[in-house]
Amino acid sequence: MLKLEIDPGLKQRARSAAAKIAGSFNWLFDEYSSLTIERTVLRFLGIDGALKDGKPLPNVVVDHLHAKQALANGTAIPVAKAMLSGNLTAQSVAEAVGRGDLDLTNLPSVPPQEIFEVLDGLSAKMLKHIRTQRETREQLFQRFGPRRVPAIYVIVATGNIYEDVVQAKAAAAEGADIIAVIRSTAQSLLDYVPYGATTVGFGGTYATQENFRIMRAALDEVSEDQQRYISLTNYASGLCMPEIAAMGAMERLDLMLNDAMYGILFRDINPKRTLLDQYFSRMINACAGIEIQTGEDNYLTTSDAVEKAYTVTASQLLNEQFALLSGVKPEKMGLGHAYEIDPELESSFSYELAHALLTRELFPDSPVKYMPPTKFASGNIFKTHLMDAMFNFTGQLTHQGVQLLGMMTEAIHTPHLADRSLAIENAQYIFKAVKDLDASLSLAPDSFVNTRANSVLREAVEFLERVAEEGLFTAMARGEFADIKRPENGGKGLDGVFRKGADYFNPFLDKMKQELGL
Amino acid sequence: MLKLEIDPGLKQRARSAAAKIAGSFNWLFDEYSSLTIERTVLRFLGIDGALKDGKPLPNVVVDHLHAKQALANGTAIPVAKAMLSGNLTAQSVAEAVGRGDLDLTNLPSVPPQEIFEVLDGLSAKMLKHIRTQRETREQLFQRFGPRRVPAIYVIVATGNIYEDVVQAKAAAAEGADIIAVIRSTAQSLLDYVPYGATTVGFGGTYATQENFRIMRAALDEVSEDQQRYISLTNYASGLCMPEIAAMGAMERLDLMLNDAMYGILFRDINPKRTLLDQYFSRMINACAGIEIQTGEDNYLTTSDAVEKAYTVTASQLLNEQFALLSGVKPEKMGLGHAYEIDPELESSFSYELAHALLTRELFPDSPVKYMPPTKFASGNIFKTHLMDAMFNFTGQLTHQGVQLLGMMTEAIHTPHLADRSLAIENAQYIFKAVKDLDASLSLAPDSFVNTRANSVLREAVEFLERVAEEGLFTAMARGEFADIKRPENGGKGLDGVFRKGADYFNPFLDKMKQELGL
Amino acid sequence: MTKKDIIRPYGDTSGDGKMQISFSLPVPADAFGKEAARLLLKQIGFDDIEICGMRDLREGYTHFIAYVVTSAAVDASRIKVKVVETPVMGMEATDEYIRENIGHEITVVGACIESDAHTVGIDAIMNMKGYNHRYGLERYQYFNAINLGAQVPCEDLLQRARAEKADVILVSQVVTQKNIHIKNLTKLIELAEAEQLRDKMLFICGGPRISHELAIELGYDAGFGTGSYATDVASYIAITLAGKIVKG
Amino acid sequence: MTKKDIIRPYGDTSGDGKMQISFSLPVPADAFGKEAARLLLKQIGFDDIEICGMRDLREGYTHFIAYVVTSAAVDASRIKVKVVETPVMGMEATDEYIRENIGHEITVVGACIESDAHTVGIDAIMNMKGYNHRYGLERYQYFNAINLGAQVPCEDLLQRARAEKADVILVSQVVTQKNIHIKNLTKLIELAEAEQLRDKMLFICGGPRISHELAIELGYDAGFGTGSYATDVASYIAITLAGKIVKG
Ligand code: B12
Ligand code: B12
Ligand SMILES: Cc1ncc(COP(=O)(O)O)c(C=O)c1O
Ligand SMILES: Cc1ncc(COP(=O)(O)O)c(C=O)c1O
Repeated sequence: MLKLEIDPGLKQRARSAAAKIAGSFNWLFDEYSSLTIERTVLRFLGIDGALKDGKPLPNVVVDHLHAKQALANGTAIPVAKAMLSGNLTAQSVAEAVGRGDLDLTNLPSVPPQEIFEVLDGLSAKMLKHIRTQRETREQLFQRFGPRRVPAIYVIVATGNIYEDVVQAKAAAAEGADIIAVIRSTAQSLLDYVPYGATTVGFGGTYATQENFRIMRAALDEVSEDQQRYISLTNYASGLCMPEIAAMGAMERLDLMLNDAMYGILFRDINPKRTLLDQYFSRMINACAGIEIQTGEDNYLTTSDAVEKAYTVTASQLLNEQFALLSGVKPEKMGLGHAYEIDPELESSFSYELAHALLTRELFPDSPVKYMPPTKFASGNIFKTHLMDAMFNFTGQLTHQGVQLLGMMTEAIHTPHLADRSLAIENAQYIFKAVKDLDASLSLAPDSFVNTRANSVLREAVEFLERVAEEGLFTAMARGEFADIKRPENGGKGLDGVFRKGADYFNPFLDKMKQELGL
Repeated sequence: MLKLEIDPGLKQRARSAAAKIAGSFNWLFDEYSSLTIERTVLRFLGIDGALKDGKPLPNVVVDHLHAKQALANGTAIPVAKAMLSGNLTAQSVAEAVGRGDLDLTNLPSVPPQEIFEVLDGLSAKMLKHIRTQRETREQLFQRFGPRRVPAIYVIVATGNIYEDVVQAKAAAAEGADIIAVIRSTAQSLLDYVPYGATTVGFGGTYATQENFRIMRAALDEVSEDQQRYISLTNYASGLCMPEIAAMGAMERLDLMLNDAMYGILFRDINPKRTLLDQYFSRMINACAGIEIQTGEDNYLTTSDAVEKAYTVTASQLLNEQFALLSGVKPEKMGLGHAYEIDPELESSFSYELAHALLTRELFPDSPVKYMPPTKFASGNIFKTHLMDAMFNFTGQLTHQGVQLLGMMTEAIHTPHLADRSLAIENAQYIFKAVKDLDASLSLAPDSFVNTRANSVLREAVEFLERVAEEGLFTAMARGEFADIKRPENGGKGLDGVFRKGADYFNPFLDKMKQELGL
Repeated sequence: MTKKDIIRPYGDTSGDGKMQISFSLPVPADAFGKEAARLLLKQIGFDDIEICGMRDLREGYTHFIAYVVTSAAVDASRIKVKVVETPVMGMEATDEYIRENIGHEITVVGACIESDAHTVGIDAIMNMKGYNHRYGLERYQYFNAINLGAQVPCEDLLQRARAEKADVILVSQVVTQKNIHIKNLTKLIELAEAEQLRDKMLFICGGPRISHELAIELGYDAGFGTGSYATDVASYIAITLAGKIVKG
Repeated sequence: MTKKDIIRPYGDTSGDGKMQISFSLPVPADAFGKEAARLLLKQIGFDDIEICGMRDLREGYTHFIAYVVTSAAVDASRIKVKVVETPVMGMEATDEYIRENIGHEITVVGACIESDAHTVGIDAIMNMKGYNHRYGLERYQYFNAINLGAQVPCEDLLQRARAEKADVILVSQVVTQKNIHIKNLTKLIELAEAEQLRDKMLFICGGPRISHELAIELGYDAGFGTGSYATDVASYIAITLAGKIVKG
C-alpha cells in the first residue's frame, strides 16, 4: 500500500496551530449575528415565497426590522409575537409585512413564555423534519449500499433546472454517484436567495429551494431505477451561507460546498460576516448529516500548484478546525484539493501523487473532495481528456473520497451531455483498470514522493504558526492567503453583521448546539 | 524501483528449454538454402531492377537456374562464371538472362580460383558498404545523442511513399524517434520484392529498396533539422526475409521486424522455409547493426491477453535463442509484447504491469518493443485515446525500449496525420508526467503483480519444456502455438527450399558468420 | 409534423445544434490558418463557429478543433432503416426451427476474401468457440460450417461452395482502405452471377463497416456489422431458407 | 488559381477532405438512431459518412462519432485576416518608444466587467508579475496601470476612466455562455458613446474567445485572444497612440 512516512511532530504542530487560529473566534460566534442568519431563522420558522419584484419574504421581514434598528434581539421573537397577536402562521406574518400591513416593531405585548412555546414548537418541528431527511438518506444508503470510493461526481450547469434534470438523470444512469448543480455566476454575491424554479442562469442554475426540490425528486427517481442512491449537492458559500444550508437540510441535499474562508478570499465578502455565517451554516449541515466540501482548489486556479501546495494543506487544516467547532464529524468533512499541476512539468504525476497522499494521510477519515485539472485545460479536448485520466488514476490509486470529474471541454464551455458521458467513461475505465493497484505498491521512504509530501507539510506548518502568531484577520489583511489582501472591515456584507442584544434569541442555534453536543 | 522477484530456477529452466528447441535446427541451417536466400546473394552481388512485367531480376536469374534444376550449388558461382566469361557486371549478366540471351547452365568453364576471386571482391565490397552504413548510424547517434527510452515509434501507412514522406517528416518534427513504413497488405506472401518507388498499396506501402532509400534520405534530412537521429524500420518477415533484410542493410534501415516464427503461424508459410530464411536474414541484420523486433503481439490479436500471456513469454524466449544463433546481440533484440488487455477487466493495468515487468526482468538488455492496444480499440476514439495513455504510462514506468504508439483511430482507418500527432502528444505528456515515478515505488513481493508475473513465467516454462520434449515442428503441427496447426511440410514456399549440393557456395554466409564470430 | 419529429443535435439545450469537429488543413498555425478553418466551416454551412484548438502538425499542416452549430435537422418520419428483420433465436431454438421447417443440415461456406486476412470476425460467427458467450455455427447441430479462412480468392470460394452444394456463402471484409471491400464484394457477386450461382445460395457479408443496407446495395441478401453474433446470422439463415422452401 | 490556393482538409492523402465529427441526437442507440445521424451528416453535405462510434447517453440521447468527407474548399487568395498589425516590442523597447514618441506616461484602466470574475487573464496583462515570463503593464516605466479587478459594472469602469483621464480602457470577458460577452462588451461601448468617451480613449478587449476581428465588429479598437502577452498590448497601445499624436 502506498503510505507516506510523515514526521508525527509536524502533524501535531500543524493541528495545534490551526486549532489556535480557529479557536480565537468565540467572541464572534457567541456575540454576533447576521442578516442571513436571521433570514435562516425565518425560513426555518416556515417563511418562504417572494414579493412580485422577486424579493424573498425572509429578506422583507429582516430588512423591515433592520431598517427600524430592531434586529438586535433577532427575528424569532418579533415574528412569534406577531403570530400570537394575530393568530397567524409565520408565513402570513411575513406576507403581511410584505404588504406593508404589519409593523413588527409595533406589536401588543405577549407573555414571553407563550413566545418561547411557539418557537419551541416550530423549531422542534423543523429539526424533526431535518432529522427525518437525514434518516431517509441513511436508510436509502442502507438499502442501496454505500457510495463508491472515489465517488463519481459530475456537474450540470445548463442554467435551466429542467434541462439540468435531463442531464442529471442521464449522468446518474451512466454511473454518476453525485450530481452538483452549478450555481449561476456569482450567486455568492447576492444577499438573498432567489425564489422558485429558474430557467435562466449564466454558467449555472440559481440555487433556489424549488430547484433543490425538483432535482432531489428527479434523483430519487433515478436512485430507484439504478438501485443506487444518487447524491445531490450545491453551494452554500457566499452572502447567504446559512440560508442555503437550511434549504439543503430541508430538501435533503447530501453534500454542500461550504468553505470557511472562500467568501473572504475569492468573493471579497467581509471576513467577520463569512466566519460568522459559516459557523451557523455548518452547524445546520452537521445536523442534517450533510457532508461539507471545502474549496481549496480555488487557491490553485490562480497560483502555482507546486509553489503554493502548502496553502492547500494549511486551508484544509483550518477548515477542519472550523468544522469541528460547528460539530461536523471528520467523516463528513470533504476537504478539498486539486490536480492543477502544469502538464509540462517533469514528473507532474509524482508531485500530484505526493500531494494527494498527504491529504489522505493527514485526514484519513475525510471523504476528500478531489478537483480535476482546469487551469491547464485547453481547447485541445484530446489533451484535456488525458489530463483527466491522470487525475482519475491518482484519485483511485490514493482512494480519494469524491472525484469531481474533469471534462475534456473544460476550457471551452459548460459541459454538454456527451462531454459528461465521456468524463464518466474515462473515470470508470481508469478506476477499474487500477482498482487494486495500490495493494501491489509501496513507497520508498527516501523517495521523491515521500520527501515532497513532508516538505509541503513543513511549509504549511510554518505558515500556520506565523498566522497563529499574528492572528487570522491580520494575516488576511496582509495578503498572506492566496496573495489577496482582505482587511477585517473591508469587503461585502459587513453591514449585515450585528452585535446581539441582551435579549437575542435564535431557537435553532441553541437546539442544534445541544443536538451536536457543542 | 519496481523490481520483480522471480524464481531464478524458473528463469534457468526457461532459457534451457528454449535453447534446446532452437538448437535442434543445425541440420536445416547448415544443409539447406532457399530461393530467397539465393536472390539475396544476387542482390548483394549487385543485381537489381526488374523486367517490364515487374518481375525482379534476382527472381529471373534464380528461377532460370531453378527451372533447369541447377540451383543446388547456389547462384553465386554461375553468375561469377558468366561475369568472367563475358567480362560482364553481375547486373549485365542478370539482364542478359532476363532478355533470354544467356543460359547460366551452359557456360564455358572458368578456373575456380578466378571465380572465388571475383566473388571475394564483390562480397568484400558489399560487406564494407554495409559496415559503412552501420558506422554512419553509430556516428550519427554519437553526434545527436542516444535514442530516448522508450523510443517514440509511429507508423505511416498511406500506400504512397511520397505521402508517407510528408507524414514521416511531420511525425519526426513532433518528436517521433522511429518511423515505420507499414507494408502493403500481405506482402509477406509475395515470393519477390517489388521494384522501385510505389504509390499504390493497401493498408501500407510496399517494402522496396527504392522506397527504403527515399524514406531514409527524408529522415536523414529531418535528423539534421531536429538534431536527433530519426530511425527507420520496415518488415523483413515473409517469403523474402533475407532479401528485405539485405535491402535494409544496404539502405541503412535501423530496425527491422524479424520474427523467427511469424511467417509460419500468422502467414501459413512453410516452417522449414521460415526458420531457414530467418536464420540468414537475422545474420544480415546483425552485420548491419540493425535492431530486430519480434512479433509476439500477434499472439494476442486473436487470443486472450491474460489466458495466453505465457505464449508471449515463450515466444520471446525462442526468438532470443534463434537470434543468438544468428549472432544478434541481446541489446539488438527488440523482443515484443503488447497491451492487448480487455479494458473491461478489473485491474487490467495491474495485469499489464506484471507482464511488462516480466519481459524487462527476463531480458534486461533488450530494447523491448511494446505494442499498443489494438484489439479492444473501438470506434470510440476518446476511449481508445485513454487506453493508449495507460499503455504509455506502463511503457515509461517499466522502461520499455520502443513504444509503438497507439492511435485513437486504430479501429477505423490507417492513421491520419492528426491521429499520429495526437498519439505523439499523448506519449510525450504521459512520459513526462511519470518520468521518474518508478524511482519512488517498490513492489511488495507477495503482491498481485509479482505473483502474476511468476505464474506467467511458470506457464511458459511448462509449455516450452513440453515443446522441447516433442520438438518444435511436432508441436506446431499439433496447434500448440497460437492454436493454429502448421504441419512441417504444409504452408507456402516449401518448394523454394532445397538441399545444398556438394559444391554449394554462398560467399556472404561464410564471411558474415566469421564477422559475427559464429 | 410535431416538434418531436425534428431531430437536431443537442449540446446542453434542446435543439441547440452543437457539434464537435476536428480536421487538418495545409495551412500554417496562425491567424491566416485559423481564418481558413473558419471559412471552411462556414462554407460547409455551420454557424457560431468556435475554433478552440489549433495544433501545429509541422510540414505546413495544422490541426483544428472546433465547436459549431448546425441548422440541419432530420425529419424522423422520413427515416427508413434497412435492417435484417428476422427475429433472433438462441442456438437450440434455431436448430429446432431448422429440424421442423427445413429438415436437413444447412451447408455454409465462409471466407475472408481476396487480400483480407482478418479472420477474427468470421471466426467469431463460424467457429465452435464463437464470441462473447455465443457459440459459432460449427456448434449448431443443423449447420455444416466450412470456414476457409483468410485471403481466399473469390474463384476458390465459389468453386468450393459449388462442390459442397452450399446453401449459404459467408464473406468477411474488414479492410476498407480505398474502398477495397466494395471492390472485392462486387467481384464475388459478379463472378457468382457469371457462374449462375447467385440464385442458388444466400450471399451474406459482414465486417465492421458493413451494414445491411450496403449489403443489399451490393447485391447480397444480408449484411452484418460490428457486434453481430452467430445467433443473428443463424436465425436469419434458417428463417430465410425456410421461407424459400415454402415459396419455392 | 493554382492548385495550392485551394485549401481542403487532409487526412492522409492530399485533398481527401476527411473530417472527424461528434455530436449527440435525441434518438435511441440503434439502427434508427444511426440512420438519423447519417442523414443529418448527409444533409449538412458530407460524403463517405462513416459512423464509427455510437454511445448510449441514456434518457433518449445517443452520442455519435463519425468520419466524413467534405467537398468544401477555401480559396486561399480570398482569406483576409484582420489582425493587430503593429510590431511587437519588448518592455524596454516599448518604454523607450513611448519616451521618444509620446513623452509621457500612458494611463490604462482595466477590469473584468459585469458578471465576469475571471481576473487571471487581465492580471496576466496588467499586473507586475505578468505571465509566462513577460512582465505586466504595471512594471513598465511609461504605463500607469490601474486594474479594477473582477465584476466591475460598466458604469464604474467608465467613471473611473474619466476620473483618471485614462488613455486606454482594457476589458476582459471570459464567460461566453449564451453570448454574455457580446452583451457586456456592447453595453460598455454604447455607454461610452452616450457619455462621449468613446473617442477619447482606446478601447481594447480580451479573453479566450475574443479575436481582433470580433473586437472591431463590436466597435473596439483592438482585441486580444488566447496566448496574448503584455508586450503585444503595450506595443499596440504605444504605436497606435503615437500615430494619433502625429495625425492629430
Ligand atoms: C486483429 C487485427 C489484425 C490481425 C488479424 C488477425 C486475424 N487472424 O484476423 C493482423 C495482425 C494479422 C492484422 C493485419 C493487418 N491489418 Co489489421 N487489424 C486488426 C484489429 C486490431 C482487430 C480486428 C478484429 O479482430 N476485430 C474483432 C472482430 C471480432 O470484429 P469484426 O472483424 O468487426 O467482426 C465482427 C463483425 O464485423 C461481424 N463480421 C465480421 N465478418 C463477418 C462476416 C460475416 C459473414 C458475418 C455474418 C459477420 C461478420 O461479426 C464479427 C463479430 O461481431 C483491427 C483494428 C480494430 N481494433 O478493429 C485492425 C485493422 C482492421 N487492420 C487494419 C490493417 C490496415 C491491417 C494490415 C493491412 C496492416 C498492414 N499493412 O500490415 C494488415 C494486413 C491484414 C490483411 N491482409 O488483411 C486496419 C484496416 C483499416 C481499414 N479500415 O482499411 C485496421 C482497422 C487497423 C488500422 N487502424 O489500421 N490486423
Ligand atoms: C480559473 C477559472 C475560474 C476561477 C477564476 C479565478 C480568477 N480570479 O480569475 C474561478 C474558480 C473563480 C472561476 C469561476 C467560474 N467560472 Co471559471 N474558469 C477558470 C478556468 C479554469 C481558467 C481561466 C483562466 O484563468 N485562464 C488563464 C488565463 C491566463 O487565460 P485567459 O483568461 O484566456 O487570458 C488570456 C487571454 O485570453 C488574454 N486576455 C484575457 N483577458 C484580457 C483582457 C485584455 C484587455 C487583453 C488585452 C487580453 C486579455 O490574455 C490572457 C493571457 O494570455 C476556465 C477554464 C479554462 N481552462 O480556460 C474556467 C471557465 C472560464 N469558467 C467558466 C465558468 C462557467 C465559471 C463560473 C461561471 C462557474 C460557476 N457557475 O460558478 C464561475 C463564475 C465566474 C464568474 N463570475 O465569472 C467557464 C466559462 C464557459 C463559457 N465559455 O462561458 C470555463 C470555460 C469553464 C467551463 N468549461 O465551464 N473560474
Ligand atoms: C467553496 C466554494 N463556494 C462557492 C463556489 C461558487 O459559487 P459562486 O460563484 O457563487 O461564488 C465555489 C466555486 O468554485 C467554491 O469553491
Ligand atoms: C513480425 C511481423 N512481420 C510482418 C508483419 C506484417 O507483414 P505482412 O502483412 O506482410 O505479413 C507483422 C505485422 O504484424 C509482424 O508482426
